[in-house]
Amino acid sequence: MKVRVKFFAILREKVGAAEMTREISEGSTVADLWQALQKDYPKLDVPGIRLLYAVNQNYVKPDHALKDQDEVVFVPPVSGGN
Amino acid sequence: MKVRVKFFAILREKVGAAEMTREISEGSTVADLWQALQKDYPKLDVPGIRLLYAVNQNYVKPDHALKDQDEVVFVPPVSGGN
Amino acid sequence: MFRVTNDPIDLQDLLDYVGDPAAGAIATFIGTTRNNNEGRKVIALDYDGYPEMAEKELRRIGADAQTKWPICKMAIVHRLGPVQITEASVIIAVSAGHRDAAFAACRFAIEEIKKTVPIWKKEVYEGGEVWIGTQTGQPLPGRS
Amino acid sequence: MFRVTNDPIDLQDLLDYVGDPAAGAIATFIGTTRNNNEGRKVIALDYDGYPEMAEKELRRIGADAQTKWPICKMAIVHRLGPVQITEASVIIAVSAGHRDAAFAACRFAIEEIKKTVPIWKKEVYEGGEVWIGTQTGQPLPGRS
Repeated sequence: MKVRVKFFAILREKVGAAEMTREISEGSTVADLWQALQKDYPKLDVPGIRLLYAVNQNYVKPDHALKDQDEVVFVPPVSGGN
Repeated sequence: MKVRVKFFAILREKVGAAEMTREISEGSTVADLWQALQKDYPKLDVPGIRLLYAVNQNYVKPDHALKDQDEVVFVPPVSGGN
Repeated sequence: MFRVTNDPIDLQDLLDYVGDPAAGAIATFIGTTRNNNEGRKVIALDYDGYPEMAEKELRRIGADAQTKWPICKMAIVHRLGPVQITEASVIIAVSAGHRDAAFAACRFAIEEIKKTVPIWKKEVYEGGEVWIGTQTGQPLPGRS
Repeated sequence: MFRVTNDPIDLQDLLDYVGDPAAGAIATFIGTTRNNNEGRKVIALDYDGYPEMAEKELRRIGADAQTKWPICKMAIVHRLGPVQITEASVIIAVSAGHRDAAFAACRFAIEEIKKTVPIWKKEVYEGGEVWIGTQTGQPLPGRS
Protein backbone atom coordinates (compact mmCIF):
# COMPACT_ATOMS: atom_id res chain seq x y z
CA MET A 1 0.00 0.00 0.00
CA LYS A 2 1.00 3.62 -0.50
CA VAL A 3 1.17 6.59 1.83
CA ARG A 4 1.94 10.22 1.18
CA VAL A 5 4.58 11.85 3.37
CA LYS A 6 4.92 15.61 3.76
CA PHE A 7 8.02 17.27 5.17
CA PHE A 8 8.20 20.62 6.89
CA ALA A 9 10.79 22.92 8.40
CA ILE A 10 14.08 21.25 9.27
CA LEU A 11 12.96 17.86 7.93
CA ARG A 12 12.08 19.34 4.53
CA GLU A 13 15.53 20.85 4.36
CA LYS A 14 17.22 17.60 5.43
CA VAL A 15 15.34 15.38 3.02
CA GLY A 16 15.42 17.94 0.20
CA ALA A 17 11.75 17.39 -0.66
CA ALA A 18 8.39 18.73 0.52
CA GLU A 19 6.45 15.60 -0.28
CA MET A 20 6.88 12.01 -1.43
CA THR A 21 4.88 8.83 -1.88
CA ARG A 22 6.19 5.70 -0.12
CA GLU A 23 5.34 2.07 -0.60
CA ILE A 24 4.91 0.35 2.78
CA SER A 25 3.87 -3.12 3.89
CA GLU A 26 0.52 -3.90 5.54
CA GLY A 27 0.55 -3.32 9.27
CA SER A 28 3.37 -0.78 9.21
CA THR A 29 3.22 1.80 11.97
CA VAL A 30 4.25 5.46 11.71
CA ALA A 31 7.33 4.60 13.76
CA ASP A 32 8.22 1.88 11.22
CA LEU A 33 7.87 4.39 8.39
CA TRP A 34 10.10 6.87 10.19
CA GLN A 35 12.79 4.23 10.67
CA ALA A 36 12.61 3.28 6.99
CA LEU A 37 12.90 6.92 5.96
CA GLN A 38 15.86 7.48 8.23
CA LYS A 39 17.58 4.52 6.56
CA ASP A 40 17.05 6.03 3.10
CA TYR A 41 17.78 9.61 4.18
CA PRO A 42 20.42 9.46 6.91
CA LYS A 43 20.30 13.26 7.29
CA LEU A 44 16.81 12.87 8.79
CA ASP A 45 18.48 11.54 11.92
CA VAL A 46 18.76 15.03 13.50
CA PRO A 47 20.61 14.66 16.83
CA GLY A 48 18.32 15.01 19.81
CA ILE A 49 15.21 15.88 17.80
CA ARG A 50 11.85 14.89 19.32
CA LEU A 51 9.09 14.29 16.83
CA LEU A 52 5.33 14.05 16.96
CA TYR A 53 3.52 11.91 14.41
CA ALA A 54 0.48 13.12 12.49
CA VAL A 55 -1.71 11.00 10.23
CA ASN A 56 -4.43 12.65 8.18
CA GLN A 57 -3.91 15.83 10.24
CA ASN A 58 -4.35 14.22 13.63
CA TYR A 59 -1.64 13.53 16.14
CA VAL A 60 -1.20 9.77 16.67
CA LYS A 61 0.98 7.53 18.79
CA PRO A 62 4.13 5.94 17.35
CA ASP A 63 2.43 2.54 17.15
CA HIS A 64 -0.43 3.87 15.02
CA ALA A 65 -0.98 1.47 12.08
CA LEU A 66 -1.01 3.12 8.67
CA LYS A 67 -3.63 2.60 5.97
CA ASP A 68 -3.46 2.97 2.23
CA GLN A 69 -3.48 6.63 1.08
CA ASP A 70 -2.77 8.02 4.53
CA GLU A 71 -1.12 11.45 4.70
CA VAL A 72 1.76 11.26 7.15
CA VAL A 73 3.69 14.15 8.68
CA PHE A 74 6.58 13.96 11.09
CA VAL A 75 6.23 17.01 13.27
CA PRO A 76 9.44 18.57 14.56
CA PRO A 77 9.26 20.79 17.65
CA VAL A 78 6.79 23.61 17.00
CA SER A 79 7.55 27.28 17.21
CA GLY A 80 7.73 27.60 21.03
CA GLY A 81 9.40 30.64 22.53
CA ASN A 82 8.21 33.02 25.17
CA MET B 1 -9.14 81.10 53.02
CA LYS B 2 -10.78 79.79 49.86
CA VAL B 3 -10.78 76.40 48.19
CA ARG B 4 -12.25 75.26 44.90
CA VAL B 5 -14.44 72.16 45.01
CA LYS B 6 -15.26 70.11 41.91
CA PHE B 7 -18.12 67.62 41.79
CA PHE B 8 -18.39 64.60 39.55
CA ALA B 9 -20.85 61.84 38.76
CA ILE B 10 -23.50 61.25 41.40
CA LEU B 11 -22.24 64.13 43.60
CA ARG B 12 -22.49 66.63 40.73
CA GLU B 13 -26.08 65.54 40.19
CA LYS B 14 -26.89 65.73 43.91
CA VAL B 15 -25.37 69.16 44.44
CA GLY B 16 -26.55 70.53 41.10
CA ALA B 17 -23.20 72.13 40.32
CA ALA B 18 -19.90 71.04 38.77
CA GLU B 19 -17.75 73.43 40.71
CA MET B 20 -17.89 75.95 43.54
CA THR B 21 -15.62 78.10 45.70
CA ARG B 22 -15.93 77.69 49.46
CA GLU B 23 -14.67 79.87 52.28
CA ILE B 24 -13.15 77.70 55.02
CA SER B 25 -11.34 78.41 58.27
CA GLU B 26 -7.60 77.87 58.78
CA GLY B 27 -6.77 74.28 59.74
CA SER B 28 -9.86 72.75 58.16
CA THR B 29 -9.41 69.20 56.94
CA VAL B 30 -11.05 67.66 53.87
CA ALA B 31 -13.34 65.73 56.21
CA ASP B 32 -14.39 69.02 57.82
CA LEU B 33 -15.15 70.47 54.39
CA TRP B 34 -17.21 67.43 53.48
CA GLN B 35 -19.26 67.75 56.68
CA ALA B 36 -19.88 71.43 56.02
CA LEU B 37 -20.98 70.69 52.46
CA GLN B 38 -23.34 67.96 53.62
CA LYS B 39 -24.93 70.46 55.98
CA ASP B 40 -25.54 72.95 53.15
CA TYR B 41 -26.51 70.28 50.61
CA PRO B 42 -28.33 67.51 52.46
CA LYS B 43 -28.69 65.52 49.23
CA LEU B 44 -24.92 64.93 49.30
CA ASP B 45 -25.52 62.47 52.11
CA VAL B 46 -25.91 59.49 49.74
CA PRO B 47 -26.76 56.43 51.83
CA GLY B 48 -23.88 54.01 52.11
CA ILE B 49 -21.55 55.92 49.80
CA ARG B 50 -17.83 55.55 50.45
CA LEU B 51 -15.72 58.46 49.30
CA LEU B 52 -12.04 59.07 48.62
CA TYR B 53 -10.63 62.54 49.04
CA ALA B 54 -8.41 64.21 46.45
CA VAL B 55 -6.57 67.50 46.89
CA ASN B 56 -4.76 69.03 43.95
CA GLN B 57 -5.22 65.74 42.08
CA ASN B 58 -3.68 63.53 44.74
CA TYR B 59 -5.51 61.16 47.02
CA VAL B 60 -5.22 62.28 50.65
CA LYS B 61 -6.43 61.03 54.02
CA PRO B 62 -9.56 62.50 55.64
CA ASP B 63 -7.45 64.45 58.15
CA HIS B 64 -5.47 66.21 55.42
CA ALA B 65 -5.33 69.95 56.23
CA LEU B 66 -6.42 72.25 53.42
CA LYS B 67 -4.53 75.27 52.17
CA ASP B 68 -5.71 78.38 50.41
CA GLN B 69 -6.53 77.83 46.72
CA ASP B 70 -6.55 74.02 46.99
CA GLU B 71 -8.60 72.09 44.46
CA VAL B 72 -10.70 69.55 46.32
CA VAL B 73 -12.60 66.61 44.84
CA PHE B 74 -14.73 64.09 46.69
CA VAL B 75 -14.30 60.88 44.77
CA PRO B 76 -17.29 58.53 44.72
CA PRO B 77 -16.66 54.87 43.93
CA VAL B 78 -14.92 54.61 40.56
CA SER B 79 -16.17 52.66 37.60
CA GLY B 80 -15.46 49.14 38.88
CA GLY B 81 -17.11 46.20 37.20
CA ASN B 82 -15.66 43.02 35.84
CA MET C 1 0.54 57.52 26.09
CA PHE C 2 -1.91 57.99 28.96
CA ARG C 3 -4.99 60.01 28.24
CA VAL C 4 -8.72 60.47 28.46
CA THR C 5 -10.77 61.55 25.48
CA ASN C 6 -14.32 62.28 24.44
CA ASP C 7 -13.75 60.68 21.04
CA PRO C 8 -13.91 57.02 19.99
CA ILE C 9 -10.62 55.30 20.81
CA ASP C 10 -8.52 54.03 17.93
CA LEU C 11 -6.65 50.86 18.94
CA GLN C 12 -4.20 51.36 16.08
CA ASP C 13 -2.97 54.61 17.68
CA LEU C 14 -2.05 52.66 20.81
CA LEU C 15 -0.41 49.86 18.83
CA ASP C 16 1.65 52.35 16.86
CA TYR C 17 2.75 53.89 20.14
CA VAL C 18 3.78 50.65 21.88
CA GLY C 19 5.42 49.07 18.81
CA ASP C 20 9.07 48.38 19.57
CA PRO C 21 11.82 46.43 17.79
CA ALA C 22 12.68 44.77 21.11
CA ALA C 23 9.10 43.58 21.68
CA GLY C 24 8.08 40.00 20.98
CA ALA C 25 4.66 40.34 22.56
CA ILE C 26 1.88 42.91 22.71
CA ALA C 27 -1.08 42.34 25.02
CA THR C 28 -4.15 44.53 24.75
CA PHE C 29 -7.35 44.86 26.68
CA ILE C 30 -10.48 46.55 25.38
CA GLY C 31 -13.35 47.30 27.71
CA THR C 32 -16.59 47.51 25.75
CA THR C 33 -20.18 48.39 26.54
CA ARG C 34 -22.14 45.20 27.13
CA ASN C 35 -25.86 45.00 26.36
CA ASN C 36 -26.71 43.62 29.80
CA ASN C 37 -25.70 43.93 33.44
CA GLU C 38 -27.04 42.02 36.41
CA GLY C 39 -30.18 41.14 34.50
CA ARG C 40 -30.82 44.65 33.22
CA LYS C 41 -30.95 45.42 29.50
CA VAL C 42 -28.31 48.10 29.02
CA ILE C 43 -28.81 50.82 26.41
CA ALA C 44 -25.48 52.64 26.82
CA LEU C 45 -22.87 53.66 29.37
CA ASP C 46 -22.04 57.28 30.09
CA TYR C 47 -18.66 58.03 31.65
CA ASP C 48 -17.84 61.06 33.73
CA GLY C 49 -14.25 61.81 34.67
CA TYR C 50 -11.86 64.18 36.38
CA PRO C 51 -9.52 64.45 33.40
CA GLU C 52 -6.35 65.96 34.88
CA MET C 53 -6.30 63.58 37.81
CA ALA C 54 -7.37 60.59 35.71
CA GLU C 55 -4.44 61.09 33.35
CA LYS C 56 -2.13 61.50 36.32
CA GLU C 57 -3.36 58.19 37.80
CA LEU C 58 -2.97 56.47 34.43
CA ARG C 59 0.63 57.67 34.24
CA ARG C 60 1.17 56.38 37.78
CA ILE C 61 -0.16 52.97 36.74
CA GLY C 62 2.23 52.94 33.78
CA ALA C 63 5.17 53.85 36.00
CA ASP C 64 4.23 51.17 38.54
CA ALA C 65 4.00 48.56 35.78
CA GLN C 66 7.44 49.56 34.51
CA THR C 67 8.93 48.85 37.93
CA LYS C 68 7.12 45.52 38.32
CA TRP C 69 7.71 43.88 34.92
CA PRO C 70 10.24 44.14 32.09
CA ILE C 71 7.95 45.83 29.59
CA CYS C 72 8.83 48.05 26.65
CA LYS C 73 5.93 50.52 26.42
CA MET C 74 2.41 50.93 27.73
CA ALA C 75 -0.51 53.01 26.49
CA ILE C 76 -3.88 53.56 28.13
CA VAL C 77 -6.73 55.61 26.71
CA HIS C 78 -10.05 55.98 28.51
CA ARG C 79 -13.09 57.46 26.87
CA LEU C 80 -15.53 59.84 28.58
CA GLY C 81 -19.12 60.60 27.67
CA PRO C 82 -21.66 58.17 26.18
CA VAL C 83 -20.28 54.85 24.90
CA GLN C 84 -22.66 52.73 22.85
CA ILE C 85 -22.99 48.93 22.90
CA THR C 86 -19.85 47.24 21.46
CA GLU C 87 -17.87 50.51 21.55
CA ALA C 88 -14.67 50.73 23.62
CA SER C 89 -14.58 52.71 26.86
CA VAL C 90 -10.97 51.85 27.65
CA ILE C 91 -8.06 50.37 25.71
CA ILE C 92 -4.75 49.24 27.19
CA ALA C 93 -1.78 48.11 25.10
CA VAL C 94 1.51 46.80 26.49
CA SER C 95 4.59 45.67 24.59
CA ALA C 96 7.32 43.54 26.13
CA GLY C 97 10.15 41.28 25.13
CA HIS C 98 8.19 38.27 26.34
CA ARG C 99 4.51 37.52 26.81
CA ASP C 100 4.53 36.90 30.57
CA ALA C 101 5.34 40.53 31.26
CA ALA C 102 2.94 41.84 28.61
CA PHE C 103 -0.02 39.88 30.00
CA ALA C 104 0.79 40.64 33.63
CA ALA C 105 1.16 44.39 33.07
CA CYS C 106 -2.00 44.56 30.97
CA ARG C 107 -4.03 42.77 33.62
CA PHE C 108 -2.53 44.93 36.37
CA ALA C 109 -3.46 48.09 34.48
CA ILE C 110 -7.15 47.28 34.11
CA GLU C 111 -7.45 46.19 37.75
CA GLU C 112 -5.81 49.42 38.93
CA ILE C 113 -7.95 51.55 36.64
CA LYS C 114 -11.04 50.12 38.25
CA LYS C 115 -9.72 50.92 41.72
CA THR C 116 -8.18 54.36 41.66
CA VAL C 117 -8.72 56.29 38.43
CA PRO C 118 -11.38 59.00 38.93
CA ILE C 119 -13.72 57.95 36.15
CA TRP C 120 -17.33 57.08 36.84
CA LYS C 121 -19.75 54.96 34.89
CA LYS C 122 -23.44 55.66 34.62
CA GLU C 123 -25.43 52.77 33.29
CA VAL C 124 -28.41 53.76 31.17
CA TYR C 125 -30.75 50.80 31.13
CA GLU C 126 -34.33 50.14 30.11
CA GLY C 127 -36.34 51.86 32.81
CA GLY C 128 -33.70 53.99 34.48
CA GLU C 129 -30.09 54.88 35.03
CA VAL C 130 -27.62 54.36 37.85
CA TRP C 131 -24.10 55.40 38.80
CA ILE C 132 -22.27 52.10 39.08
CA GLY C 133 -20.63 51.51 42.47
CA THR C 134 -22.94 53.96 44.19
CA GLN C 135 -26.25 52.18 44.08
CA THR C 136 -25.64 49.51 46.70
CA GLY C 137 -23.33 51.21 49.14
CA GLN C 138 -20.71 48.56 48.47
CA PRO C 139 -17.29 49.22 49.96
CA LEU C 140 -14.94 51.06 47.66
CA PRO C 141 -11.82 49.07 46.81
CA GLY C 142 -8.39 50.56 47.40
CA ARG C 143 -7.55 53.48 49.64
CA SER C 144 -10.29 54.93 51.77
CA MET D 1 -12.07 32.64 12.62
CA PHE D 2 -9.10 30.30 12.72
CA ARG D 3 -6.65 30.52 9.88
CA VAL D 4 -3.11 30.72 8.60
CA THR D 5 -2.09 33.21 5.96
CA ASN D 6 0.92 34.37 4.01
CA ASP D 7 -0.22 37.98 4.21
CA PRO D 8 0.23 40.55 6.99
CA ILE D 9 -2.40 40.06 9.68
CA ASP D 10 -4.94 42.84 10.18
CA LEU D 11 -5.96 43.04 13.85
CA GLN D 12 -9.09 44.95 12.90
CA ASP D 13 -10.39 41.90 11.00
CA LEU D 14 -10.16 39.86 14.19
CA LEU D 15 -11.77 42.59 16.29
CA ASP D 16 -14.63 42.89 13.83
CA TYR D 17 -15.11 39.14 14.05
CA VAL D 18 -15.12 38.86 17.85
CA GLY D 19 -17.21 42.00 18.44
CA ASP D 20 -20.39 41.05 20.28
CA PRO D 21 -23.15 43.05 22.00
CA ALA D 22 -22.87 40.70 24.99
CA ALA D 23 -19.12 41.31 25.36
CA GLY D 24 -17.75 43.66 28.00
CA ALA D 25 -14.13 42.67 27.45
CA ILE D 26 -11.85 41.84 24.54
CA ALA D 27 -8.34 40.54 25.20
CA THR D 28 -5.84 40.31 22.38
CA PHE D 29 -2.35 38.96 22.04
CA ILE D 30 0.03 39.87 19.24
CA GLY D 31 3.25 37.93 18.79
CA THR D 32 5.80 40.09 17.00
CA THR D 33 9.29 39.56 15.62
CA ARG D 34 11.80 40.77 18.18
CA ASN D 35 15.20 42.13 17.12
CA ASN D 36 17.10 39.83 19.47
CA ASN D 37 16.99 36.32 20.88
CA GLU D 38 19.33 34.73 23.39
CA GLY D 39 21.98 37.30 22.64
CA ARG D 40 21.71 36.99 18.86
CA LYS D 41 20.80 39.95 16.70
CA VAL D 42 17.71 38.77 14.80
CA ILE D 43 17.10 39.96 11.23
CA ALA D 44 13.73 38.27 10.64
CA LEU D 45 11.71 35.17 11.40
CA ASP D 46 10.51 32.80 8.71
CA TYR D 47 7.55 30.56 9.53
CA ASP D 48 6.81 27.25 7.87
CA GLY D 49 3.49 25.52 8.48
CA TYR D 50 1.27 22.59 7.65
CA PRO D 51 -1.76 24.75 6.86
CA GLU D 52 -4.66 22.26 6.91
CA MET D 53 -3.59 20.72 10.18
CA ALA D 54 -2.60 24.06 11.71
CA GLU D 55 -6.07 25.46 11.08
CA LYS D 56 -7.60 22.30 12.49
CA GLU D 57 -5.52 22.65 15.67
CA LEU D 58 -6.44 26.33 15.95
CA ARG D 59 -10.13 25.38 15.75
CA ARG D 60 -9.53 22.73 18.42
CA ILE D 61 -7.97 25.37 20.69
CA GLY D 62 -11.00 27.62 20.15
CA ALA D 63 -13.40 24.79 20.97
CA ASP D 64 -11.42 23.87 24.11
CA ALA D 65 -11.48 27.50 25.25
CA GLN D 66 -15.24 27.64 24.75
CA THR D 67 -15.69 24.67 27.10
CA LYS D 68 -13.33 26.08 29.73
CA TRP D 69 -14.48 29.71 29.98
CA PRO D 70 -17.65 31.70 29.28
CA ILE D 71 -16.37 33.51 26.22
CA CYS D 72 -18.30 34.99 23.31
CA LYS D 73 -16.00 34.58 20.31
CA MET D 74 -12.38 33.79 19.56
CA ALA D 75 -10.24 34.45 16.51
CA ILE D 76 -6.69 33.29 15.82
CA VAL D 77 -4.67 34.10 12.71
CA HIS D 78 -1.10 32.88 12.27
CA ARG D 79 1.14 34.16 9.55
CA LEU D 80 3.51 31.99 7.50
CA GLY D 81 6.61 33.02 5.55
CA PRO D 82 9.02 35.81 6.46
CA VAL D 83 7.93 38.19 9.24
CA GLN D 84 10.02 41.31 9.71
CA ILE D 85 10.97 43.00 12.99
CA THR D 86 7.85 44.52 14.71
CA GLU D 87 5.47 42.67 12.35
CA ALA D 88 2.91 40.24 13.80
CA SER D 89 3.34 36.49 13.36
CA VAL D 90 0.22 35.60 15.32
CA ILE D 91 -2.79 37.50 16.62
CA ILE D 92 -5.41 36.17 19.04
CA ALA D 93 -8.59 38.05 19.97
CA VAL D 94 -11.17 36.87 22.50
CA SER D 95 -14.40 38.55 23.52
CA ALA D 96 -16.27 37.69 26.70
CA GLY D 97 -18.88 39.10 29.03
CA HIS D 98 -16.22 39.69 31.67
CA ARG D 99 -12.47 40.20 31.60
CA ASP D 100 -11.42 37.15 33.63
CA ALA D 101 -12.60 34.80 30.90
CA ALA D 102 -11.20 36.94 28.09
CA PHE D 103 -7.71 37.07 29.62
CA ALA D 104 -7.68 33.39 30.58
CA ALA D 105 -8.77 32.18 27.16
CA CYS D 106 -6.32 34.47 25.37
CA ARG D 107 -3.44 33.23 27.48
CA PHE D 108 -4.52 29.61 27.04
CA ALA D 109 -4.60 30.03 23.27
CA ILE D 110 -1.05 31.32 22.91
CA GLU D 111 0.33 28.61 25.22
CA GLU D 112 -1.46 25.90 23.25
CA ILE D 113 -0.35 27.33 19.93
CA LYS D 114 3.23 27.00 21.04
CA LYS D 115 2.72 23.38 22.04
CA THR D 116 0.67 21.68 19.36
CA VAL D 117 0.07 23.77 16.24
CA PRO D 118 2.28 22.55 13.39
CA ILE D 119 3.99 25.83 12.60
CA TRP D 120 7.74 26.19 12.73
CA LYS D 121 9.91 29.21 13.23
CA LYS D 122 13.25 29.74 11.57
CA GLU D 123 15.28 32.50 13.09
CA VAL D 124 17.44 34.40 10.62
CA TYR D 125 20.12 36.12 12.62
CA GLU D 126 23.39 37.88 11.90
CA GLY D 127 25.72 35.06 10.95
CA GLY D 128 23.27 32.24 10.37
CA GLU D 129 19.83 30.75 10.72
CA VAL D 130 18.25 28.10 12.91
CA TRP D 131 14.97 26.25 13.27
CA ILE D 132 13.81 27.16 16.76
CA GLY D 133 13.21 24.17 19.03
CA THR D 134 15.45 21.94 16.93
CA GLN D 135 18.87 23.33 17.60
CA THR D 136 19.41 22.12 21.14
CA GLY D 137 17.54 18.84 21.18
CA GLN D 138 15.33 20.20 23.95
CA PRO D 139 12.31 18.09 24.82
CA LEU D 140 9.16 18.93 22.92
CA PRO D 141 6.37 20.10 25.17
CA GLY D 142 3.03 18.30 25.07
CA ARG D 143 2.39 14.95 23.49
CA SER D 144 5.41 12.91 22.42
